[in-house]
Amino acid sequence: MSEIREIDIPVGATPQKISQMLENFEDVHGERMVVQMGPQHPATHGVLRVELETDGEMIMKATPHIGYLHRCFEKTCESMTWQQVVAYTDRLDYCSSANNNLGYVLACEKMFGIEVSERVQTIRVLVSELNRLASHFIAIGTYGLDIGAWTPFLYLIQEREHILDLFDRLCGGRLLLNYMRIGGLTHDLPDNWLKEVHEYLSYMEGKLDEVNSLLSYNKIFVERLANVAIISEDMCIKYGLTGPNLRGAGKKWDLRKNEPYCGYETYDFDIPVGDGEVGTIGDCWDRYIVRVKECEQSMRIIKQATERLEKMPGDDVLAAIPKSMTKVAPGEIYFRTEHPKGELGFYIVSNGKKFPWRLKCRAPSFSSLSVMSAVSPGLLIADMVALIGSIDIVLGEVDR
Amino acid sequence: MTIPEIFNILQEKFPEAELVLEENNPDPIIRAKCEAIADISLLLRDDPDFSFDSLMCLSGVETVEEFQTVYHLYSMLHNHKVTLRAGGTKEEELIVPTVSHIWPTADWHERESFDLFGIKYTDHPDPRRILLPDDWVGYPLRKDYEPQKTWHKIPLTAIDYKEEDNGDES
Amino acid sequence: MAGYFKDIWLGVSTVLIGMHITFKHWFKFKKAVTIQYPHEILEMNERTRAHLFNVADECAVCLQCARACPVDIIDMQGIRADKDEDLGLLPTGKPKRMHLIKFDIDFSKCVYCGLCVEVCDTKSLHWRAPVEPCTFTREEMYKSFATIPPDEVERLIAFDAERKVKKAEEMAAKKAAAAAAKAAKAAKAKAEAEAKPAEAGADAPKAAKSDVGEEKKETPAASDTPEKPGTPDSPDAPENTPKPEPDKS
Amino acid sequence: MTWLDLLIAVACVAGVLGFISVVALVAIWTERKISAHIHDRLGPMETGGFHGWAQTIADMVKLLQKEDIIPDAADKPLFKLAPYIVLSATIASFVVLPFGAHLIGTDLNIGIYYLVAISSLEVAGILMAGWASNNKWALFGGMRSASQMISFEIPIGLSLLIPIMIVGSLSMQDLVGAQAGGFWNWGVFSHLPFAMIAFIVYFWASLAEVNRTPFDLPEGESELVAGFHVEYSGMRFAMFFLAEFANMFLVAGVAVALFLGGWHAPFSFLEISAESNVILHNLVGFFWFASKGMVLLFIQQWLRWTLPRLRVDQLMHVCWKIFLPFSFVNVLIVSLWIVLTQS
Repeated sequence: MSEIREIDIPVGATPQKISQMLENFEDVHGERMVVQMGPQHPATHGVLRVELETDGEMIMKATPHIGYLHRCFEKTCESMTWQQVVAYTDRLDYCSSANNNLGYVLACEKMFGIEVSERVQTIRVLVSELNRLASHFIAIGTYGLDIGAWTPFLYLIQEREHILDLFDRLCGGRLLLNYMRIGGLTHDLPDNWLKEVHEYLSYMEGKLDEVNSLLSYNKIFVERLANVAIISEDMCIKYGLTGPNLRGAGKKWDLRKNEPYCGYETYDFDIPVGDGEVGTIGDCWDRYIVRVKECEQSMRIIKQATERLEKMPGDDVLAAIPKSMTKVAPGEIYFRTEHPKGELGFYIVSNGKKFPWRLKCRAPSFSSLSVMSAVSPGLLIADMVALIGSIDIVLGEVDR
Repeated sequence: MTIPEIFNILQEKFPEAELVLEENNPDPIIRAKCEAIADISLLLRDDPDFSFDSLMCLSGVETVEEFQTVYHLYSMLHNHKVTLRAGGTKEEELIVPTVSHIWPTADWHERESFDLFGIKYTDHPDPRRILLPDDWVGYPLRKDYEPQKTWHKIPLTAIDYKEEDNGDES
Repeated sequence: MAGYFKDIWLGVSTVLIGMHITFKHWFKFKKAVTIQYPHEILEMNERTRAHLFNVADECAVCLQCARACPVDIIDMQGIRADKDEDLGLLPTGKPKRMHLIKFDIDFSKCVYCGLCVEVCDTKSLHWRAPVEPCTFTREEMYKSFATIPPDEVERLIAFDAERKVKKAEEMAAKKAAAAAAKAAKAAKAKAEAEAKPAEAGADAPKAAKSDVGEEKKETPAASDTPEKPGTPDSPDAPENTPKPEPDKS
Repeated sequence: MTWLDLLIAVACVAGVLGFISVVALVAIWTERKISAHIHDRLGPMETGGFHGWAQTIADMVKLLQKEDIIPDAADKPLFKLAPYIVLSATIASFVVLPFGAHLIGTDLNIGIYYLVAISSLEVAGILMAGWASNNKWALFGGMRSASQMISFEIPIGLSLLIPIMIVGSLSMQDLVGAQAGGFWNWGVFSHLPFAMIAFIVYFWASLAEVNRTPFDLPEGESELVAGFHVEYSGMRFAMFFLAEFANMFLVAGVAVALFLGGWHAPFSFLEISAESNVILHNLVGFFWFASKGMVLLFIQQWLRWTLPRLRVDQLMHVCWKIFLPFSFVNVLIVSLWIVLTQS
């Protein structure tokens, strides 16, 4: 170990450079140890296995192995009707099912040329932003858990629980909503639901500050994350990292602004980006803090959406749902939406029958995870935990 | 830049690539010969007019006649998109040159497409299965796929617990 | 050196801030957010997807739910009532025409998506407490909602079989009649040989076809198992697009 | 040696053992309750009626009954031995802890020195457990634990030197006796602020010594699954568990004895003099000692449920670059102070 300490790894060195530097020391240290991190490991957020080649605690090479949760979503969908698939998209990223629903439903609507009313769109925006909030709470909370802080996790779970209660009132599901349909929604809003959303927003005021002072700006937490596992903007784009991971690297990129759908262009919100406040741009802390800041922006959108809905006259949310989908337009389409984890794309091929011919889900976590083996050389095992948490993967989506 | 414009430029640069523009689709698709895909991709990424710096999605598709690989490209710089398609008949294996050296994200997507469709990617740095176990037989997303009965003595067909006790697994 | 002391100061101060926050939470003893589960039970919301329940008397046995189910767990069987049998009215106001002799749900496979409840016109299939579907054996996960006693079921099945035989006989008779008619026609045509040979040829298949169509209409009512919606070899299976019910609230 | 001596010795051992178990059980219960209330929940509420007080007892009974699994490839003798070493080091350290004026196993004249030396034995047990499990995570845990404990021994030793220098004795009772008569006489308030700094350094370093957050790297569950005791189950795991919580009280007890007045009350009128009633005097002393220890225990747990965990290199940074310089400067200044005031 003593020789290893002498390598002065410069801040911001590319992983390639680090691995080169490490290669030179290989002979000195001789044998490497292979450690299997996962599939049953608390920090891998599910059933991910990472094969680590380590020298002491320093990682020389990391190979992620996925597929432990593979259930062939794409094959299953080929024997489901267009509307039934919605129930399956819930289970991709089980932390943000409304956003999955939205991605699929919008892709189908664009393909079949179905127009939905403004009210339906606003409700969709409201529900998916609430779910984004819930998903980010999980991401932030479990990240604290990875770093060793238990309490913020349970505080955030507590706030998330209120959102799930709202969902329960809305559509009966808490985690897996199955709320959207091609052309509409399953239920209209219940009585007083918008008022409850307003109450929730006022309840949440100041709660994120508490999380910030308890966790985000805690010296130990900052030390653990600053300058660790830097993923530059260029690398993010190359490896297909999107969403908060890309924004954490300093790129102002959000599909809600850049390729607006569902009328997102009419909402007033900002895109938070990582600015290297405590370390280098694109380190773990930046990716983390972007999520915290996004929560505030989501709350702004929710507030605007509720205000609009209160003014809007009620109409039938089921009106545009096609009565029969046995014969649809053939063709293929790729449509992407901004998911809490990144860019969720659905590539749909239809041959005009009642089942999708081919449905490919471009899962954000899948691409995000592929960057791991490029970033990890030179990290310590504890940093590896920080890296996995910071790119915020959900294995249900990686393995599909 | 619109897709027909891109198509015209590409056709000039790659006359032997058998480029076809499929227009009967919501978004037009440029179809190319398999062998030319890597060269076209390299040009699309590096040419400053195109600069398709991100590969949004890479998917294998099986149509009635053929296997295909479909590339959805996007340029963050110019905000334009293009879809490429490489296809080959079902009689022989579809072999496509890898683009993982051009967009590293293609690495895993190509592995997935190999895993589920059996499309081979030449020069791929890590041509293993990704989602399924290494010793799996068959390519599940093919339409004529027949699942194995057992895998390492694990029964792969659903067991109806009402009808029979889950006693023997042989 | 200044950085060194600043780091120490930051470390100490942020630790103290964190301790202050956790202490505040620790101190407000009574406000636990969790509930003591077996003693207090949360109330279900109106739309909560908790446990499926089917009221046999209100079920129209339309098989919509079985078709909508993405995991194919509703095992359902109905027998058409006799013509003059009175089974009461359905909640939709129409008379009930089918005996529900089997309605099993395998809850071990249920994904709680709610598609079956959405397509139910009569609202006989609905969500209901309790929310704890745990059992000790897998067999207990099968819940049966048909209320007809077994001997009655046997009688109905026998009755249905009898009816089928009768129908088949009728059909055979019809077919024979048709065949006879066809033969007669053919004979007639032969007799008129030169007049219009094409017309007779086109007529006969038409008659046969209409017979087949009638038989097909009958089958879904008495079919043993609902058609799996996913089977690709049934291209003209009835449409099973879930039709969500508008919310009445 | 007479029969009486033997009897007293046996009673002492039984008393210490019983006390350790009771302290550990209470500490585990308070840990659960404190964490629960910090998280806005209630924690165990069912077992035993009042706020689940019997939960830890039930857990202990459960752990005793559980199957003792030894991995096939483990180094079996070492694997079996390790928990005993850890637990016996802890128990042996309790012998010199002064719970009251006469409530002490034996008042060695090198008491504190003995305590520091014996409690270091624990490292051997943990290293043994990590190595013998034949599990890489356990090995990581054992190695981390060894490096961490040995490093933090130094700031601990240097901080403990301060009260020793001030009092001029290594005997625990002498150290406690010098702090009699109100809280302003306590070790932590003498030679302000240097003894205070020594106390703070000691308290933080002792957290590392007993593997508590933010220094719980040897068993950091999100990194090393469970660290050195990942392969242990049942009774042997219970021993580690017991030793850990007993150790928490041990380091708190040392802090109380050396810095916080030991078994003396904060105000002298709250004590009962030994002349009037020896038994009552001891009991009151025990009460004060235990309650001060419990307060420190509470702070340890409070910290655990507040802070994240450090990384290995940062841990060493904290030890060698922050605690050590501070302790050295502290020792230097206090010794100068003592030399100058005495001469």
